[in-house]
Parts: sequence; structure tokens; C-alpha cells
Amino acid sequence: MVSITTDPIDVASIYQAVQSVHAGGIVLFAGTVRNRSQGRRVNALEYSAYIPMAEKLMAAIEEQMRAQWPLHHVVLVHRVGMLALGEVAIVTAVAAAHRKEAFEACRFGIDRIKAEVPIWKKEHFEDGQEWVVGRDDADTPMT
Amino acid sequence: MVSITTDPIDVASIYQAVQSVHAGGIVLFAGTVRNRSQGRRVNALEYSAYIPMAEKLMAAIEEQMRAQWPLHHVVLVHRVGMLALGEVAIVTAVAAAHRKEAFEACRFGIDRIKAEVPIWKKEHFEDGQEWVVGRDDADTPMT
Amino acid sequence: MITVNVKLFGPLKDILHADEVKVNVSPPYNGEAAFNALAEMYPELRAWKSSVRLAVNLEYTSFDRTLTSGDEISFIPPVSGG
Amino acid sequence: MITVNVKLFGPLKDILHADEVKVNVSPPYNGEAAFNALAEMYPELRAWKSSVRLAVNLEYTSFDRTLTSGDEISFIPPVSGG
Repeated sequence: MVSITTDPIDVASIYQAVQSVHAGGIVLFAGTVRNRSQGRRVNALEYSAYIPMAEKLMAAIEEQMRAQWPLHHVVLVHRVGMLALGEVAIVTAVAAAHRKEAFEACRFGIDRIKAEVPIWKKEHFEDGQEWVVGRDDADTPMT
Repeated sequence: MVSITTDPIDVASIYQAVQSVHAGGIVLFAGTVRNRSQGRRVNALEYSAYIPMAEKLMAAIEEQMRAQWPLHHVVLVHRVGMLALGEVAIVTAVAAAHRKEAFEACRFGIDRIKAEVPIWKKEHFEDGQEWVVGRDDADTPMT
Repeated sequence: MITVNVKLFGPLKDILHADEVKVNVSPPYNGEAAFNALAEMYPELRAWKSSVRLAVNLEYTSFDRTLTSGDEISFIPPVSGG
Repeated sequence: MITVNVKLFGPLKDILHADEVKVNVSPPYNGEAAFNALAEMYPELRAWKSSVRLAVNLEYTSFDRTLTSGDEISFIPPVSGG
């Protein structure tokens, strides 16, 4: 299940959605808004997306995940709009029989989303705003 | 924070405990009771632990995680007693600035717990019970 | 001459102050011709030529992809979701 | 002769039908001697000798570790938590 949403992401309900008696291992990644980026204090992050293309690519990523690993449930959700500090921007959650597959698939999901899906974030600082573009992964506020 | 508990594990409250405005990435692993093991239908899992030693080793694992990766929060919780299908036996949750560290540390935590910590599970089937001992990881019901 | 709809996002949207713009494309009617036509109107776009990817009808493709009138295309700046 | 407290878990607890047992250990007063003393009383334990690990006072150690009267020890069967 993939979606782009303007509503706050409820991590607990995503956990409930992926868990089942068939799955022994659940791995959930949540990316949240951090208060610093490259040494500057962040006030908020603004996400925008090319929504129909983003949903299409996220659905393709779910398919790739299911093709590579035997997964019971997959949830990939990205929020757009203005997010306050600590809010959840993205969740990738996977349930599988065993933990190895769950870890690998969950990691693959977030890595592919960050690499491919047409979503952009703008950092809002005290003294201005800046699109995050072509920055090394390790330096982005939300990895 | 590490603990061995007889109470049901509340995944949502663990997520709340690890998230913060300093951490951009949270990875949470939950191991739950699966309804099948090696082709047999499982009714329940019973976990027992050498509790003081298990807590000591889990604290050492948390220390190893914090020594290897810059982590904001770590929660390692294992439940003991009789668990019904779908119930959560273990959660390892990690919050870090970036996802790479969060994934690696979370995986390390569950891997070390499964390899070292003196906790044992007994599978309860329709027609009997069996300690899980020295079984390959991939074959255990709860990985 | 064909006409395509160009969707704009992120920094490119800020340059054009628009979500979408129609662009007339001359031969060879491909993605690169569309970009060049747009960059002629908005010279600030030129700096983005080497970093954007072309999407046609919601799929990434190469700049030499031939376009058809009515295609929805986008020049996708480096993404930064997650 | 020394006496140590042996904590029992998992399949070993099922063999002895006890959580804990006191064992008198003869020279060389080490983990192996303790195991052998216990296995003499409970021959079913012998099959576990190659797979258990010794813990002394809550820490894994080797079978040749010298014990002291009053030590809390355990023969840890292969673990299966998680």
C-alpha cells in the first residue's frame, strides 16, 4: 500500500496495518523532521511532490520489494505540505516471515524512494528558505 | 533502555519513547508470534529467560550499539511468559540523525540479542511442546 | 510545431512562478527541444539542464525521447524526499 | 570440595525438574568439574555438554574457569530469544 498524504502520519496505525500472525518480523522506518541541517537551526520542512508520478513510482518500488523478498505487508507513505519539528515525513514498513527479509526490504524501500520519487523538501530557517537539491545523503536533515 | 518484561509490549509507546527532534531516522524492529514453524501450526510461544543475566547482556549490547553508531535513543525490550499468536516478543528501536546508522544499529541489536542473550522459547503445538534449540535462524518461527 | 504541458516543481516552480506551463516545441520534437524552448523564455533554467531528468506522462525517460502534442512532461530537479 | 548454585533453564530445567540446584564440585574446581558432577546425577545432561555455554556470576566464560564456593553458575543451552 502506497500513498502521498497531507495528513499527519500515524505510525502506530501503520504498525497495526502491517502486523499479522503470518509475519514474524516487522521493520518500520520513520523519517522525521530534525531541528538541524548542516549546522543551521531548522524551523520546519515543506514537502511538495509530483503526486501522480510519485504514487506511480512508489507503487513500482513496492512491486520491486515484493518481487525480491517474500513480504506479507508493505506500507510506503510520504507526507507533503508544511511539517513541524518532530513530525513524520515518511514511513516505510514491512512485515515478513523473517527479520532478514524485513530489514533488507525496508531499507531498499526508503533508499529507492529517496533516490527516485519526485518529492522535494524546502528547509525553512529563521532567516530564509532553501530547496534541498543534490545534497549528499549524509548531509540531508532527513535521512 | 533495556528490559525484560512479562507485560504486553506496546509498540506505539516505544516509538514515542525513541522519537525526538534531534533524530531524523527511527528504525524499529518487532518480532511477533507467527502461526507456523517448520510446517507445523503453532498455538503459542513460551519464553523464559535467565533474567538478571539477560538484562546485563542487553545493556552491554546497547553500549556496543552506542559505541559503534551515534544514536539518540535505544530501546531493547524482550517479553517473557506465554505469548499468543500475533503478540510481540521483542522490540529493538533506534533513533539516529540519519537512517543508515539507525538501520545498522537496529539490525545489530536484534542479531546480538538472538545470538547471545539467555532467553529460550518453547513452541506450543496442537499435539505437544518443543524447546527451540540450535535451530538455523532461517528456520525459527521468530526471526 | 507541437505543444506540451510542462509541470513544474521545487526550484523550477520558483523560477517560473507557475505550477504548469504550455510550451511549443519545434523539431526534433523531443525533450531537449522542449527544455531549450523553455530556457529561452526563462534563462535561469539553463543552469538546471545538466541536473534535471525528463519525465513524460509520469515516467522517467531520456532527453531524446520524441514528444507528442498534449504530452504531460516535467523536468525533474534532483529529488529530496524522505 | 566447594558448593556452587546452578541455575537451570530451558531444556535443562525440564531434565532436572528444578530451577536451581546446589552442586558439590571436586578438584579442579572448574566449570567442567561442575558439569560432570551434575551429569553424574542426571545422565540425560551428558548429551548437552558440547552445546551448553558456562556462565559464572552472570557472565559467559570458559569451562576451565575456576569456581569459588557460592558462585552462581549456569549451563546455558543454545539461546532462542527474539
